[in-house]
Amino acid sequence: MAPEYNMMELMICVASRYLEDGKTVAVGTGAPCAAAMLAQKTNSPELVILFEAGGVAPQLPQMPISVGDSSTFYRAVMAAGMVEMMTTCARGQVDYAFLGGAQIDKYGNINSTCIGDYYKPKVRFPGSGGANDFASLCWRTMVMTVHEKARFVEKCDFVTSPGFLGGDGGREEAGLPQGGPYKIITDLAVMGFDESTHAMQIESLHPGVEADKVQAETGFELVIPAEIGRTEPPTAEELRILRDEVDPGRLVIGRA
Amino acid sequence: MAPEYNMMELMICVASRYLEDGKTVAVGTGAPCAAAMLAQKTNSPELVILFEAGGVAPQLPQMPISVGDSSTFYRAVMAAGMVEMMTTCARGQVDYAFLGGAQIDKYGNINSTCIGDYYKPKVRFPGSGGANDFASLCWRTMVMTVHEKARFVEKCDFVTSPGFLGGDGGREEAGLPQGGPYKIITDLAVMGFDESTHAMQIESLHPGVEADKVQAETGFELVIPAEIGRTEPPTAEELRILRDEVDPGRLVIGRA
Amino acid sequence: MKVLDEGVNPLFMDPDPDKARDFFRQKTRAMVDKRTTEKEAVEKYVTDGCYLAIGGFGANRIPNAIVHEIVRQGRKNLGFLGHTSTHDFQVLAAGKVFNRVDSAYIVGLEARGLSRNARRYMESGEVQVTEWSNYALAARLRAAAEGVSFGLTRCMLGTDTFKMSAAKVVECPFTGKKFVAVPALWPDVAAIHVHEADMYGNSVIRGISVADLELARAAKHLIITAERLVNNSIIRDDPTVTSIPFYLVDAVVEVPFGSYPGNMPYLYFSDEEHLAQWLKVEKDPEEFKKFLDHYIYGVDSFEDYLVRCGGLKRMEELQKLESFVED
Amino acid sequence: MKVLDEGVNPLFMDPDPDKARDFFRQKTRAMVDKRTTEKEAVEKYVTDGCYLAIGGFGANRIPNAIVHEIVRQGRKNLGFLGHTSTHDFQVLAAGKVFNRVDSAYIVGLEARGLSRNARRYMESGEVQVTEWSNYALAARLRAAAEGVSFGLTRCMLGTDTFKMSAAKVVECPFTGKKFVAVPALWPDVAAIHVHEADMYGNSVIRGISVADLELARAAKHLIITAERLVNNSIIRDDPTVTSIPFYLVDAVVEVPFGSYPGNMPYLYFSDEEHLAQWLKVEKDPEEFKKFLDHYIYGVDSFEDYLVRCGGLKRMEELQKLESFVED
Repeated sequence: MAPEYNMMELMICVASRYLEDGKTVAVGTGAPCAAAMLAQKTNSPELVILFEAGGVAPQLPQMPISVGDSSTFYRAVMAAGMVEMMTTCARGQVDYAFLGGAQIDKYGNINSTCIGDYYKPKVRFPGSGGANDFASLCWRTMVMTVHEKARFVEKCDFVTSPGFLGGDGGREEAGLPQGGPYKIITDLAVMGFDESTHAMQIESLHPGVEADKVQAETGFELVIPAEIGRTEPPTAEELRILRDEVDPGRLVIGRA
Repeated sequence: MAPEYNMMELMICVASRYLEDGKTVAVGTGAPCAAAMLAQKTNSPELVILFEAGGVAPQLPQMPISVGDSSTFYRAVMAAGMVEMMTTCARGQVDYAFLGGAQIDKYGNINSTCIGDYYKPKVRFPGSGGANDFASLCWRTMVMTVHEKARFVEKCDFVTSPGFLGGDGGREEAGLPQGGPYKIITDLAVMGFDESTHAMQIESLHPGVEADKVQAETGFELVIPAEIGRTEPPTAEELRILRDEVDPGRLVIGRA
Repeated sequence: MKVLDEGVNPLFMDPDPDKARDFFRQKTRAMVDKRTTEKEAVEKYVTDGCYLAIGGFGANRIPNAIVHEIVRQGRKNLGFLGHTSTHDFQVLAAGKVFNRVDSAYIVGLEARGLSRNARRYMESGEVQVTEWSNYALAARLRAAAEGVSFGLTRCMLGTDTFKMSAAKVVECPFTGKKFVAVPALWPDVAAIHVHEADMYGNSVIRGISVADLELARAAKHLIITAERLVNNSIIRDDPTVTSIPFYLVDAVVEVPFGSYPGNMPYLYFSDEEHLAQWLKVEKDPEEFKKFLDHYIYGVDSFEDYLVRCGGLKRMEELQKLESFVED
Repeated sequence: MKVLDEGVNPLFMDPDPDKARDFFRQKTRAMVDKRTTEKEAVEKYVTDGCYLAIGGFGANRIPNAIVHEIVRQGRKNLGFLGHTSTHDFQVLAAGKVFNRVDSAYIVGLEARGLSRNARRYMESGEVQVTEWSNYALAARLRAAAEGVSFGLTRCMLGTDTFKMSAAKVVECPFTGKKFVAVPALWPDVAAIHVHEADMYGNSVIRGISVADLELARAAKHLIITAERLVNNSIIRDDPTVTSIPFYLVDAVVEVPFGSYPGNMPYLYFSDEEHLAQWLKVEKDPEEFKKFLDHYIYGVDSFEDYLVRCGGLKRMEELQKLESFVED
């Protein structure tokens, strides 16, 4: 019998599989951190976890509350600083980074600054933090988010962090280095980006979800390839490790 | 009876008096280092000694052989790096630096790169090292050297480090920050620079030396003010400290 | 230098390196006793209208005694460097001490949520904001620390973050590629919390340094709060670990548990209960006012605040949490 | 970007950050065992024609086992980063391994004098030189480490050092002031000597770092020689002091007394007698040839060289000198 799991567990397990061994990943708190930790304990033992405030390859004793708290460099190999981490991205030595935000558009541009007019915002959010830096400088940026129409928008109220900007050639024209969004993992599906247009496309549908449901929850037209994969659900082994070793306090997976 | 001293002792004592208390001085090996150490033990107990490779305020156990050897950060308050030291100069936090070279011209420009044509040098010297950086970025650069015609030249074969460049306005035009040569201390006299033209002028003559002798050993026309000071010879106390505490091994003062 | 594009928001501080040089020329390099109290340090160096920066990372290694004192003394019209700020921003916003912010990360507390009060203040129109990314702000400080008028990065290109910044896009004279030029930033005053300092200001930070090494070098005035003061001979025993030298420092204040309720690496973890209380009481402005009176305005010192937060007993619990020893 | 002035000498290395990014993308980030010998490290990473940089400061904390090995293996046509180089330059010049040099400080040994042999080689016309200052070269490495194509400084302005460089003068887009733009430099390979490293390359330097933190981050390949290898758990006990992380490193070689005859802070002082011997024998090319045969070409390893220099007895004398204890 297939094991039961919640949506947060699914997203974390799916995300972890995309993190290749021997690569570096800059993570935030919560689900991205859990995904990276799970990857280390499954497919990618040599995955290197980095935190923007300076922690390099820690032996995480618990889920961090802040990307700068003590756990992020607990028994790390180096406790550096923000310039060190961001220039490591700039040199091309950081493979993955996880981003979050209030809005994302069809080219993977992200808004974490404000809703409404910039000068008279309806809601003010934190802003870029390190997100714009990661989105500009890492090879592959990833997002884990719930899938809802208000979040997947035709046009962000404010582009805080770059995806592919206006689409094909957008990054090049702006002067950004090669890189950009890689996978968007939601509670409904995994989205990637069309190789030529760089528009968001469905890559695999989670168990029980069909493409029209995903499109219905998306505020712009998704590219829907003729053949769409089906997301492999979490294995019993993944769930065991996630629940027993990665997040025994259920701080992240309990939030589903 | 006035104490006896050699020319190296005279130059060191004279140089030490120009180093004000509570200021920073970047020193090299040899006489400049001895002058700074002497100043700390006489007029400027709060003078801070810096070395270009990273040593900050060491308790020098002996005369350094290299500006990067262990003694330059022995019981220092910080062991940093070259970027740290040079950017401290750039920010305007280093008051004095000592320079050396094969040639110096009337505006205090210095050559430590080559004699003869650059591409076919008769003699190749080390080049700038940190000298250009200090000369560009410190407030007041100083030179201690023997006074001879081949060294005090109308035009340097190669301007390695900037003095006042072409004279008044030279640094400003080039884009250099305020600063420039302050005192040139030789075995004959102390030279400063005319406030308006920035040409080298005699400020004080060492005991027993007259202006025509200095001019005769100089390859360009010195500014000779109507009234020239007379260099105060080393005091017995200065000599005692220099010989007993600063350079008991006579590594520097034995070279006269 | 040809400018290809530029941000539209105001640049709050002059990026002229020669003006900064003139300032630093006058600042003493004497190694003298700089010990003082948080009260005196704030009175002297954090003046109305000045531009302030806070070290650490929001609720990690923050100089919270200085932050509280600024609010308690009722400073107004400050400029603020909103880089990696969370709880510090929340406290300063509660005091409404600033009216202009260079912002990379504000109003949030990372995984803990958003500060309603800070958001209200930022949505009120009372505060001018210019946008940046965390690295862009670190690069601005680094440029100042290097004594040049601008720094370079490829961040912010192509985004509204750039558009709402005061940066410019320039072309590399060697490769023709585009870079964002960010103007150097010399804050009038910064406060940084460290593990150990001597009376002259030589300071040791253990663990990550965030952007504090750049900040310490960029700030015109620097207030150091330290968990403990050590003899200068302790500093000289291991100069490799000194990361802030005395000549950058104006004031040294010994404040044990000075990052509370923030985390202090190797010493104590953050007080998540107290931080949650902040977020909770902000829902009701009346309740929040009472809360501020109780914890900030109504106490004489940071030490009194610690007592009201549970004193030594609570601190010992947080020390235990920081050991990461399994129960 | 308007160029107001530019140096006339050749730029030996491409300052394109995207080419560097493409290289670094391929370099593994796995924490794997990188231990090897100096022989294998030089064979693999220091290839004919490549651009080489040496860490330390001339005769202080230099990776001399690698320097000797490069000469012994007879490398040719290297580019060389002549920053803060003294004895290392002298040895490499003896082997005539380079034919182009970015120079800030070459042919000299500070207070010890000038190397006649190195001067002869530099005056021979066989070596192309481009001039810089120490800081300009450090700034070039730092720009590379930051992933941008140029760095900024006010050094070199107005001088022949600038004229004979490959730098350019540009105008600040904020202040209109002049700055020297120095092109980023990614050496093909660098060797740095450290106090401790683990098998993955995580490294600790005690005392001054000179320009090695920038160099470690700029170099495409990095060879670490270490006085001693330590277990990874030792590194993790105090991550604050790690200054070179494993992912920058390609090879780790344990070489006790690896900076000899140079100084190694806290461990041993420079062997001034041996360094004086170098300067002395260089006066006579025949004698110098014999000297090189005896100390470099005629030995199998750096360990043999140490034995020929007096072995453990001499090393113990140098250890005693380094303690700075009065006689």
